[in-house]
Amino acid sequence: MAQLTYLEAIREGLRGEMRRDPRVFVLGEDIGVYGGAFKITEGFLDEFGPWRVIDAPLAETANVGAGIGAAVMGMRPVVEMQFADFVTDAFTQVVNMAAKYHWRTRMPLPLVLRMPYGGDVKGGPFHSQCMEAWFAHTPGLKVVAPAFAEDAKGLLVAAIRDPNPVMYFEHKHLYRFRREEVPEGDYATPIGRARLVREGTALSVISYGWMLHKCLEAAGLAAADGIAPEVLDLRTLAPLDRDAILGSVRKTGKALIVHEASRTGGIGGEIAALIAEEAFESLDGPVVRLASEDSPVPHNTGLEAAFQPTVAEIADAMRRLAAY
Amino acid sequence: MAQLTYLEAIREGLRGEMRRDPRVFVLGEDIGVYGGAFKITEGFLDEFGPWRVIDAPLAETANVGAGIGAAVMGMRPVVEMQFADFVTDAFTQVVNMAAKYHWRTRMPLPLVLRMPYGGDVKGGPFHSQCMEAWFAHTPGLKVVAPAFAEDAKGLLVAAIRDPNPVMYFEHKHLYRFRREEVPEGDYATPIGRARLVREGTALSVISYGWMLHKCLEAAGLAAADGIAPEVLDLRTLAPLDRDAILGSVRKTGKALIVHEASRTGGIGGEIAALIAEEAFESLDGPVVRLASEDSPVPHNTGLEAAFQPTVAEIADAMRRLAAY
Amino acid sequence: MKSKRESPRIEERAGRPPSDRLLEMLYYMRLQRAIEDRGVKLYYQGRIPGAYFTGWGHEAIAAGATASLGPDDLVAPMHRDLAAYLMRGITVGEVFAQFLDREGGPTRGRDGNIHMGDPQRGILPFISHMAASVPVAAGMALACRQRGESRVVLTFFGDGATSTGAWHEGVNFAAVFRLPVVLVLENNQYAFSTPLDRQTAAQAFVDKAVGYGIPGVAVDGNDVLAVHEAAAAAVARARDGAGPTLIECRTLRVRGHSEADKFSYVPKALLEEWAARDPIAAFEERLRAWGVLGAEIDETMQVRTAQEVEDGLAWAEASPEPDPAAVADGVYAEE
Amino acid sequence: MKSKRESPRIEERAGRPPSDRLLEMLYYMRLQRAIEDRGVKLYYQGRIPGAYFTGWGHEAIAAGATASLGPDDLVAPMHRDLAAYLMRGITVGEVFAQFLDREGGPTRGRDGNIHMGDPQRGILPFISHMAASVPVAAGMALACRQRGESRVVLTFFGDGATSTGAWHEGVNFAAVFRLPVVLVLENNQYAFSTPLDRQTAAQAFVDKAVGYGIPGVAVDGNDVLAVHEAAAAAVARARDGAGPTLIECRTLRVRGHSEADKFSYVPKALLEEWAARDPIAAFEERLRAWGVLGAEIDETMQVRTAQEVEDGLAWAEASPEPDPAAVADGVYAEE
Ligand SMILES: Cc1ncc(C[n+]2csc(CCOP(=O)(O)OP(=O)(O)O)c2C)c(N)n1
Ligand SMILES: Cc1ncc(C[n+]2csc(CCOP(=O)(O)OP(=O)(O)O)c2C)c(N)n1
Ligand SMILES: [Mg+2]
Ligand SMILES: [Mg+2]
Repeated sequence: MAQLTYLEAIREGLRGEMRRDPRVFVLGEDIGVYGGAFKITEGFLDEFGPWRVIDAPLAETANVGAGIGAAVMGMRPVVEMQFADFVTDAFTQVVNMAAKYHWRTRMPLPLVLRMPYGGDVKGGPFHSQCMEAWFAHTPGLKVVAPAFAEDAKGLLVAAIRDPNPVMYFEHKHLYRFRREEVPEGDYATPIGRARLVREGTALSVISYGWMLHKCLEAAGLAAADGIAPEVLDLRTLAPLDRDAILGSVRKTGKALIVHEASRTGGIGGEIAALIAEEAFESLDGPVVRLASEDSPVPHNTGLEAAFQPTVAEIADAMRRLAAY
Repeated sequence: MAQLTYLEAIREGLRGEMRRDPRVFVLGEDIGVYGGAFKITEGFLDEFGPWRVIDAPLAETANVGAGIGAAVMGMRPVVEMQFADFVTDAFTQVVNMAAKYHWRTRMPLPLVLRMPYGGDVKGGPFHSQCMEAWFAHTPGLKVVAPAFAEDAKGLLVAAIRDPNPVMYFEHKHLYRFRREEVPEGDYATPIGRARLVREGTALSVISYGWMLHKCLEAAGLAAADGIAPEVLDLRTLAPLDRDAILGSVRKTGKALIVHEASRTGGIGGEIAALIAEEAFESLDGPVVRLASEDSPVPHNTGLEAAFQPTVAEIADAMRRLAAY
Repeated sequence: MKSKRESPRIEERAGRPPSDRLLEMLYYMRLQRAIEDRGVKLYYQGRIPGAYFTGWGHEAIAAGATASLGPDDLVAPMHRDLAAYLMRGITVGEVFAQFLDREGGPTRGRDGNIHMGDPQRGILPFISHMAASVPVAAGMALACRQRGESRVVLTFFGDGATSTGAWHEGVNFAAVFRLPVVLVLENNQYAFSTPLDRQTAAQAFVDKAVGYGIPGVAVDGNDVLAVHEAAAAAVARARDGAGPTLIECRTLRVRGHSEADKFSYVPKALLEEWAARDPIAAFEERLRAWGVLGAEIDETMQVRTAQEVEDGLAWAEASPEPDPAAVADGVYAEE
Repeated sequence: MKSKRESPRIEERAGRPPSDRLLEMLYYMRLQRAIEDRGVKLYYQGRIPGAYFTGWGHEAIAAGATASLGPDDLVAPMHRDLAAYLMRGITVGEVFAQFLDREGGPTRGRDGNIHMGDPQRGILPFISHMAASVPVAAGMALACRQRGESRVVLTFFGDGATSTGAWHEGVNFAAVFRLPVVLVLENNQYAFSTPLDRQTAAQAFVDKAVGYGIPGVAVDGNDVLAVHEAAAAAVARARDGAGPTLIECRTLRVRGHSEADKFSYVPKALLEEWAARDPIAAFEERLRAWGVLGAEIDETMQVRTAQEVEDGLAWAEASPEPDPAAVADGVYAEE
């Protein structure tokens, strides 16, 4: 076990796959000489050379399209969006070219898009967005969003080995959040499986990414009041781990869903709908969602704090739902 | 009252606004000389001239961006996507430039995007998509999707007069579906208000667009078995008419949500979540969703029929839920 | 539009391609025409679901350019290039099965008309979004470059497609990395109903090449040998590592955009001018003059073409409808 | 990169702009520099949240081009053009309030750093997605054209931005409709860490103009009068209905992409070469030589500039933080 940050875990997973498999390469803006806006690929250019670490033009459609073309030819490209927000410039390539490729041809399309996303980096409306729900509503794409360094490495490895296009959402706030135990060497975290992070009986708290950590903190506060929340880290958003979600809710009878993306139309709706349809008979209370406001992400620190669910709000929701 | 098709109602609403307000103009591919791929703007070029009926290059980012720029200057552009599917080429302009404009500037952005969407036109995966959920998850956009000719006209008029960007989803299958009564002259259907199409007590059926008509047909079948479904036409998908949805479900205690978009991540999730959170105490049964498969839209007629919810499936779901 | 450099007329040309290559090009031009004519009949019989597009008059571009490729090269064609699909191994039966939405088509009824391809045969299936194949073609070439393979990617697009951001980004990417891509513009003077002056204010599309730092050449798109010569040079250049070339092939779309389009917006005189310049008839005449297309060879080829069409259609009709129970299958590849 | 047509050096020029215009340009160049220098201090004091960008060395482009506009004209600037915002009416106080995320900034703390603007003062606020303003600028010009107003839209973008589809589609749209748009490329030789050879294989960006059928001119971006002359000609041309012009202004980004960037990837020699060509110092020297910038005027201007910066900062510091309770407000305009 090594003590790594989430960022270092991503780097280690990526470098490990590039060493293991010559078909794996990275392409993106400022990822070579500069080592990436967040320095994830620092040192890669020297180790792997300019044809496996490709400094690309400022052109997301070209860069994603080129990744798709290389994947068509059997390579295993990892294309970096400098910020997830810029994927909107490549939307056709992602949702129409890549997502529908296997369905039309029955051939694999092993493409990974690295999506640095989320707030609390004073990025404002164009450098903080959480748009995972767009892609979870696009059949043919897989969507992962690790919360822990161990999964950040394991899910990236799994994404690279997956024969389908995978949207890998890496949370910028978690990059240097803290050091965690990360297994050495070569392992993959299975895509499509949630992780039970905290066992409990009072209610099921379902989250992912940065908010998962807020949920754990809130669970600690609730526990102090004698409430035992169960906390589930989804890890994968498409396909959802239906069994884990339903299993937990059938056990606790209550569900609190928390995400950073704006509330309306977010993944939380899909999860709540799943519960309301498949676990209805086990429900002892309303399915509650906490999410960010239905607005763009504000730049001002005070506004952004008000924009997102806080630990206190999450803890209150736990108390209210437990008491229901 | 005139007897018009849905297509004629759109044309009448658009022409009426262009006659009423010189700031209103249309821009898109093949909409002038040709009158539009679906002939909605037939005759407009002769009546309004080339600076109000603009045959544009094959360039959705340019066309939507130009619409935004004109709206910034106080014009009221209506930009046509030849098929809604092609909006992915303009995604940045829609979700980042247009959607966030008022929030950043406090100035209006009166832009309408006409989105011919949906299946049953043998269009296959790139000419049949239902992507309304992407935009309903984008704060700053309004999303409407009329099912009836009267609303097709009234909602287009309302969208043109609205100071915000409005995604106007017009269903291709409904264009020539049938003739309906459409009020003459100048009226607007309020954005954000659902329409109770059929009163009932057994369950609330919530739908929109083409599927709404399938739901009405299915309700007829269910009624023959003595079941009285209530059918709600959402008409607007963002903002949702929470009161109408919750009011109906609180009355009937049961909800069936039907849409043509793929199930996972669709608007149905948001509606089910709303119900499971706000109407939980009134629920006498699971919140059921019927939607298309989680796959691209197939071209083959038999495959597409299997892809979408059928009237029989909807009627069965009504019976099962009523009997629950 | 005035062309930057008209390619020399055939008579002035020293050498010319070997006879078998000449006949191969003619054969595929005729085969595209024969399949599409049959397709039009089927369409008007209501047997082809959805829209039906032909490359009527564009056969010289597809055949002339594709004939310049080697066995391991790759293509990313569009919707007027049936000959390109055929020359790279799609069978006539598969084409009709695709038209008829049958299981035997390359997309097995999932997608329609000419939205097909087969990566295993080196043919990228295009999507409807115009020019979306261009950056993907660049990526295919990138993979060849990364692996040190000397393969070339030939891609086709229309005049309207040049207005898209995808086209610009894809061409620029290929140019920046000097990738082995050959860019064939099928300038048929219309994008659906939209004339050239609504796509560009440039004197000629070929003028765009300089802005990407690549060579550009304009040729008569109805002269299969002019197209072939330009493509062969571009392919050689790409294979040498010198990067992409833009080839503007000028023609006219002498039918509707799709068979549903009555194209009354195209001036009669323009239609007559180009109808008189049918690429197949012109090539046949030339081959006869050269003694390459003797009566017997001609006869045999025509019989074969007709037979292929009938056999292919029969094969397609025998192909089953896709199984509705399998509608949700194949969205994801299994590990 | 060799330029297509270097603009004539000032000495050779017959006339020159009137002295008050010359001093106005100098004033705004100095004001941009003074604000940004103060901003850098604030940034290193940790008082500016998020990223901080400067237009250090780009002042001649913003000031020279913007000075060519009339009162009713419009601008769509980017992130190195502070002088353009100032010349079109954004106050120094508003700029600092924007930097400090205060309610008094044009985005009232919603967006940060130079992501600002004010449509009521004819300034389009840019979004982060590079070149997304270009098609919007075309649309603003379209509205002017539709209403028969003789207004011109001036838009700025970087060398990296030219690689985007948005840039291509926007420039092409403006060219096709001959819209009154002036396209100013700030070629500062880098896009973040990415050098020019990764953005284009063209000899010069100005070569792209011909592909859109518009004139292109390349000028020394550190020579404010060269920029101004080219922009004035392009504005006049646009106002006459002759359509857009591409102006490539060549400079170097002599600081980091943002203040967080140590830009070790830029060769020292290149930095020194351009540091020696500071646009403000060069302009001052010239104006002194012409006797336009006497000691007294100079002194007064410097005092005024310094005062404006201190007053503006004080105003911004007095501006309240946005009210967190209002976080969800203003997403939609009310009917
Ligand atoms: C991005 C996009 N927008 C609109 C369309 C609708 N459409 C299909 S073909 C076509 C015209 C294409 O013209 P061109 O590129 O010149 O090819 P041609 O059909 O003339 O061969 C249009 C507008 C599309 N397919 N893709
Ligand atoms: C579409 C898009 N992709 C990536 C980025 C991240 N990014 C911000 S500025 C920048 C470099 C811009 O370079 P250039 O256009 O030359 O302008 P400069 O900063 O050099 O003035 C990049 C890559 C972005 N803002 N937009
Ligand atoms: Mg064309
Ligand atoms: Mg630059």
